Amino acid sequence: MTQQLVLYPLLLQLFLSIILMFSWKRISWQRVISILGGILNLGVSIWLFAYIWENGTQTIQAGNWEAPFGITFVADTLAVTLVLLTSISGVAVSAFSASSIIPARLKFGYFPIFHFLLLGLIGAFLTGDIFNLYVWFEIIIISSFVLITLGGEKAQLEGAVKYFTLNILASMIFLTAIAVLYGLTGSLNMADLSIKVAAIENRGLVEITAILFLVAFGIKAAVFPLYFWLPASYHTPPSAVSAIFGGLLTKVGVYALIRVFTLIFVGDVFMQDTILVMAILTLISGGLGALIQTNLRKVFSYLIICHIGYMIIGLGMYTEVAIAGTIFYLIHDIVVKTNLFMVGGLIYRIKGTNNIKSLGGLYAEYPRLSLLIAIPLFSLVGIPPLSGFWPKLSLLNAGFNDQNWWAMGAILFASLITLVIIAKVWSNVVWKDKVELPKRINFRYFENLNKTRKIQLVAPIVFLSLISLYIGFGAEHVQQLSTRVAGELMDNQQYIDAVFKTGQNLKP
Amino acid sequence: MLIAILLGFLFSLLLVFTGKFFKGKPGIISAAIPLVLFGYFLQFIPEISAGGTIVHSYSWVPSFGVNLDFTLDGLSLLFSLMITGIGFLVFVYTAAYLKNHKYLDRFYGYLSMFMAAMLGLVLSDNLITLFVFWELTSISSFFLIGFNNSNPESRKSAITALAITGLGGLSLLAGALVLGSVGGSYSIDELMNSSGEIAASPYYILIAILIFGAAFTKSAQFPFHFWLPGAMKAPTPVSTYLHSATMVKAGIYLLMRMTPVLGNQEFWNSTLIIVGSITMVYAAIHTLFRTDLKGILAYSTISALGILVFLIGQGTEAALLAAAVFIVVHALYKATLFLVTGIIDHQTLSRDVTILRGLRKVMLPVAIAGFLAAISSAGIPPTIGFLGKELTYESTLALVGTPLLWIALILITKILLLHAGFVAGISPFIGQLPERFEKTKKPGILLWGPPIILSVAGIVFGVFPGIIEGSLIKPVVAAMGQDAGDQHLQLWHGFNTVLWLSVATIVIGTVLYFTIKPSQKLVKMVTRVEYISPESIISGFWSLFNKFSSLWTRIFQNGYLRNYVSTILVFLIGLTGYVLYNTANFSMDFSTLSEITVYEIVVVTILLIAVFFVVFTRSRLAAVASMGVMGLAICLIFVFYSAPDLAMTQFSIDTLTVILFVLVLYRLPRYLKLSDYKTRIRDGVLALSFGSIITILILEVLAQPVNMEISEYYAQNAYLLAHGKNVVNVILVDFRGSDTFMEISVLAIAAIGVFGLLKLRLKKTDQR
Amino acid sequence: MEIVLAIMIGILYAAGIYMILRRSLVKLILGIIILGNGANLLIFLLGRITKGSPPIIPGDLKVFEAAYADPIPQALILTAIVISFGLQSFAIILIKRAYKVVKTDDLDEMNAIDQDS
Amino acid sequence: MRTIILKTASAYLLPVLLLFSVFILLRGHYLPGGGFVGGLMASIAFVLHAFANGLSNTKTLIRFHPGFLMPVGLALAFLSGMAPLMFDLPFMTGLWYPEAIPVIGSLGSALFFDIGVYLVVIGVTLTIIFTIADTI
Repeated sequence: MTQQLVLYPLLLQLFLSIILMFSWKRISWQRVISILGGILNLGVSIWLFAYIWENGTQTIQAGNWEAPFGITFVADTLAVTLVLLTSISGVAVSAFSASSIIPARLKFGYFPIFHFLLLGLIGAFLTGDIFNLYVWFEIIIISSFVLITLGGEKAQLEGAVKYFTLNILASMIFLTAIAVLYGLTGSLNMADLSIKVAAIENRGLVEITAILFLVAFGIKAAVFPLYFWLPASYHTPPSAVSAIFGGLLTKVGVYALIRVFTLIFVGDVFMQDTILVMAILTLISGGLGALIQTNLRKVFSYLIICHIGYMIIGLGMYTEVAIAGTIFYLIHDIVVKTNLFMVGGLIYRIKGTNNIKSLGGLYAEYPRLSLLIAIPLFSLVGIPPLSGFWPKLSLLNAGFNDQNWWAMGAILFASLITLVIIAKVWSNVVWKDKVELPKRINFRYFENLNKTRKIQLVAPIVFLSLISLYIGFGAEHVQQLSTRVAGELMDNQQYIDAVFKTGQNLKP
Repeated sequence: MLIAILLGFLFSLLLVFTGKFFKGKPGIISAAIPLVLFGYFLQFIPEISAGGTIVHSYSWVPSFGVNLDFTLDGLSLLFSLMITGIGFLVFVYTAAYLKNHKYLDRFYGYLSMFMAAMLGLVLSDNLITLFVFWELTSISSFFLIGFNNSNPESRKSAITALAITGLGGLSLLAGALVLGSVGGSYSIDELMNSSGEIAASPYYILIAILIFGAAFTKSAQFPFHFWLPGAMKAPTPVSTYLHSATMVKAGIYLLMRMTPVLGNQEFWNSTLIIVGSITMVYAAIHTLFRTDLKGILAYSTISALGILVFLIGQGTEAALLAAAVFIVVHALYKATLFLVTGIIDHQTLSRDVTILRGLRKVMLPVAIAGFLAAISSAGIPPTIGFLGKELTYESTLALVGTPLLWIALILITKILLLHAGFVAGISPFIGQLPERFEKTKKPGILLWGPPIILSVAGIVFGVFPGIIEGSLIKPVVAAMGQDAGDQHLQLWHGFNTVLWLSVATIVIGTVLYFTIKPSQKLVKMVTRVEYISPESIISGFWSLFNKFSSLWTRIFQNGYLRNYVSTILVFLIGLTGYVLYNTANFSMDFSTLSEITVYEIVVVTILLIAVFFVVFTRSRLAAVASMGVMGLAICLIFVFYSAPDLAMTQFSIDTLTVILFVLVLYRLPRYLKLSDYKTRIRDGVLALSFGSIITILILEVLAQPVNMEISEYYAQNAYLLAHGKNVVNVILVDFRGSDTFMEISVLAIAAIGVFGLLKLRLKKTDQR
Repeated sequence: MEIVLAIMIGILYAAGIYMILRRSLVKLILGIIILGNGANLLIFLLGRITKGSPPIIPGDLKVFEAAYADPIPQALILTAIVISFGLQSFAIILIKRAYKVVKTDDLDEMNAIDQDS
Repeated sequence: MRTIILKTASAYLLPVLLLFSVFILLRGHYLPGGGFVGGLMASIAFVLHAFANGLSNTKTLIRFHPGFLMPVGLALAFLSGMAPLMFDLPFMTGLWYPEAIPVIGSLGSALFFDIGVYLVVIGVTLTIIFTIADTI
């Protein structure tokens, strides 16, 4: 029974997607199902997380075929943490979508696809099989294609073409990499691969395979110089969609990089150096990009890239402290970035634009809302003791232990530039006097919404802000979690043991 | 003690929800908080002056070694009393100053948040905790400078201040981390014990530079000083509290705190002396060229901070004593002058010293406060300012090396500061009251009370230095690891060099005051050389940096999809090529390869021809048809190599794809020959190198041994356990059923997407 | 034969990439399809190929007695083919829509959004 | 293209092809075939019918929107995957009816899963093609 628990979040999302497809045209049902399902899913995820926290890594073999023959699902601490975060962001965005997505989009399958996307994310985090991971990735990208194009406006389509092409390219490279790996080892189970890849003598070949994975996941994670699709597309769909994209989609890439480079391709100095250089350039390049944007959501998009650097840099340094920093940052970033794009959406709903030059006056009109917005904004900067600060401490420490001045410099540079950017955003959006804009006809301004809709827009932001406050002030708990995850990742034998010790009971 | 610190934060949080109540009259109630805290800290004086320290420790994030360890010793006590004492007066003053401001509640919120942060800063024994509070002071300062948020100048200054202090904050963070790693702890108390090891470590210079970076930016040292005059855009209570009495002293506090850990080293001392002296002279000269009262005060504050840095740099017992006294001196007179300026501004709506005259007639108490502060600033006995100045000269005279130079510099600074103090504190009140100010309303007691209290304190402490000597000043020196036991604060030291220097200062300064009057002409003079000021240089650098950012971003994010693809491929090819080049060891075992038959060659040829057509044909229809042929050829390959299921699927999917294409394509335009010859060659080379890498990779992998363990398990158990004979199908629906499940989900999602893309048309009339 | 196939796959990859690098949307999709086929054949080839012995347990046997082709790559390819079919059909419709809205087949004209807006 | 011959032929062809597709589906566990190919065959049969008789005729023939098959198929697959959970077995574990059944062979949850695949594939293909044909 408890072993089954591993798959519950996944099965629940699948169930929700199917139910939502059945209620195709009944959008008010869909809203209710999505939010209630999201809450239920959050409960299940907490349950799973608590269980894993108590009992350590659990695995389940789908189809009851013992590893490495069937598809293994592995719930280690990293995976369940990310599942939990997905559920948190998921439920917030569900509620946000219920109010902010226009009925026309809802009538064309927004909610089913949204839950398919969550399904894909959860599956990707839980799976212990590399080809299965590919399949989950495909679920994620096809759902994201649909969400990004739904509505078919010009900007959306232009962005979608780039998003589509580069993501497909990544998938092809991923598939190629899997093929090579299978050709070398005859296996697809990641724990099994870990053992078999370590035994391969031709290290050059292993390195090339690792590069293929690096590029495939690097595109998804939006690392320099592979991130182009992101600034081209993230600001085009509705904010709720950007929120889930910004919060989780790139993180799947980061997750995959972490998983593959801590489990399968371990201890390759060349690869680590490459990752490190990419991370440093990502920090710089994202920061530079964000500095010059004038569209709020584009600023946030570039900040996503910039901050991906923090996570990758820890992976590049590859010490326990560094990985702990990466994990902490990952946890913080998922919550804050989701929130940030919802904030962008809320501002859009209030003003009818996201152009920084036309925004302003928020402070005078909505003082408490401004304060609320301050939480994600300044958490993002990492003003201590808000959530973004702590992981930087780990990363800087790790950088110093490695005597890696470049890494330290890049981390500090990115922090400073984020600070300046957020100060600018704050000054322009919140402080500046209101800019009189022509009223848009047929636009549902925030002030004209009824109370339920308003709550649906604001409550998710409050919810996620509270969580990021918790991450900041309860940093001890999160740090313990991150350290534990880092410990598990650095010692991949634990993962391997967990995969192979279970599933002893063969088919009846 | 935790509660004492949190009180301010809790109050500002409370204000978010009960703000309405504190707008208007009841606002003054909030002043109770600093008053209570002031009382709380006063009670520690006996214990501290007896040489004790009070330590409170709370666990927070032990995993990082970050704890809320608070230590109250002489140094932190002095600062705490200043923070809460001046805080109280500023809170009271604010109640009148911003009486009808619609955001008074927010102002109190930020102010009490700042106070709490500042208290946390000076009480923290843990470097990281100190950093946390340090950043909080920067942020509160950001909100306070930008408080007049409609004013673009105000917003700009807030950002500049945040950027500069943020830079310093990061420097502090890095410094704290390195120091923590080298010294083995973040606890300042423990670090003091290992100061020898730290000084001997190769990172000493780095640590010192990083700490300097923090202190110099926060305490507005040259060349980072320019944010402070900008910060004067904040309402005057803020300038009083943050930008003269407390926050800018955080850098000074840090240097003093670090003196027992890092001090007494050549690098430490000389850097501080040099930077401090440059700052004090540079800023003092600048005061001559201002006509705005707050501008004058801002530069004189910078200059005073320079003096403090200069004194800390000297590092001797006498110098530290002088610094401790001067902190008190400066806090008292400068806060007074700012408050006075605020009153003038508030009542007359002007801060221009060239037109303010004779105000004593309308605001006598204010004039008294201004006068007392000015003479304290000038160091005229019997003010405490005199004590401070005497001590400064005394310690500077004792400097080894070239004392003459330093004496000259400090003398010039003091003279110019005297001038500035007179201009700010005396000149608005003397002379003939201009007509336009005759109707000026008298300020209320809430306004003039605080400056009077502060300025009178300056005289009282000057006459009876014993009040503060043992209780406040000496414990400060003790906290810095020096013993100032035999030094005594007194007005009369006898006829010595120091006295003559004092006399010279007062005489020359007074003469200067009567000869040089602030005027627009002087202001113009300095604007002419503004382009070489650090501010212009840094802002020039900043705009250059912005241009670079645009350039960089435009190069990479240029909007052309094919460039994105090319970049990714070049990256991939570069990396793999590099590895292949380094590790290439071709070994192909030809015996395991299968033979080549005619059929296969025919199929492969057909496939390649089809591909050739797809790539080079000018007709879309031909391309699609060739596509179909290619699919069929692949289908045949699957048939040849024992994959009937694949062949069937490939065939059906190929058919469907062609149908789709035909349905869609005939609405699309003709191909255009869009790229030029060169581009095509370049792309061709790129594509071919990628293709070759793939081929080489395949050949290398094929040369590796095969591992069939898993497929053998499938083959063995497909029928026995999974009841099927078509192993591929058994894998699909059973062994790897989850894959298949997700794959049909992908299909379903794609279908929904297609449906939405084609049917959903957002109209202009749709609700957005 | 493997060498011939390896070269052929290399050519498929190259052709796919070359097509993606063109400016036309239609060519882009064709390129993706070619690339997908290349990847499928790559899996197939790297799973080692065997002639004339499909992985189907003959009529009355319960386990294989003779050689058989590795079934795993085949299953993977099947999954991959179907997934690419889903993606391709979506892509084909996407270009149709994009053409209708943006009114061009030229990718270079679809760069308004990367600039500031 | 829409000749009388094709029309009449397709009228007969449709049930035959559908029957064949079901056959392909069912034999999948033993011989080449299965839910995918079966589903694709069935869709091609409908597409052929649409070519011959016009889209609207085919639509009236099917009566409901083909898209409806997608959730139905997914639900079927989901149920067959969830069934083992009742016996405390992991998701997707094959459950088998002990007796063999003629034509199909052993009856098990995998078969229902395959039927789910079959339905989804038909639903997807027809939705795509019909929608395109609709909007052109």
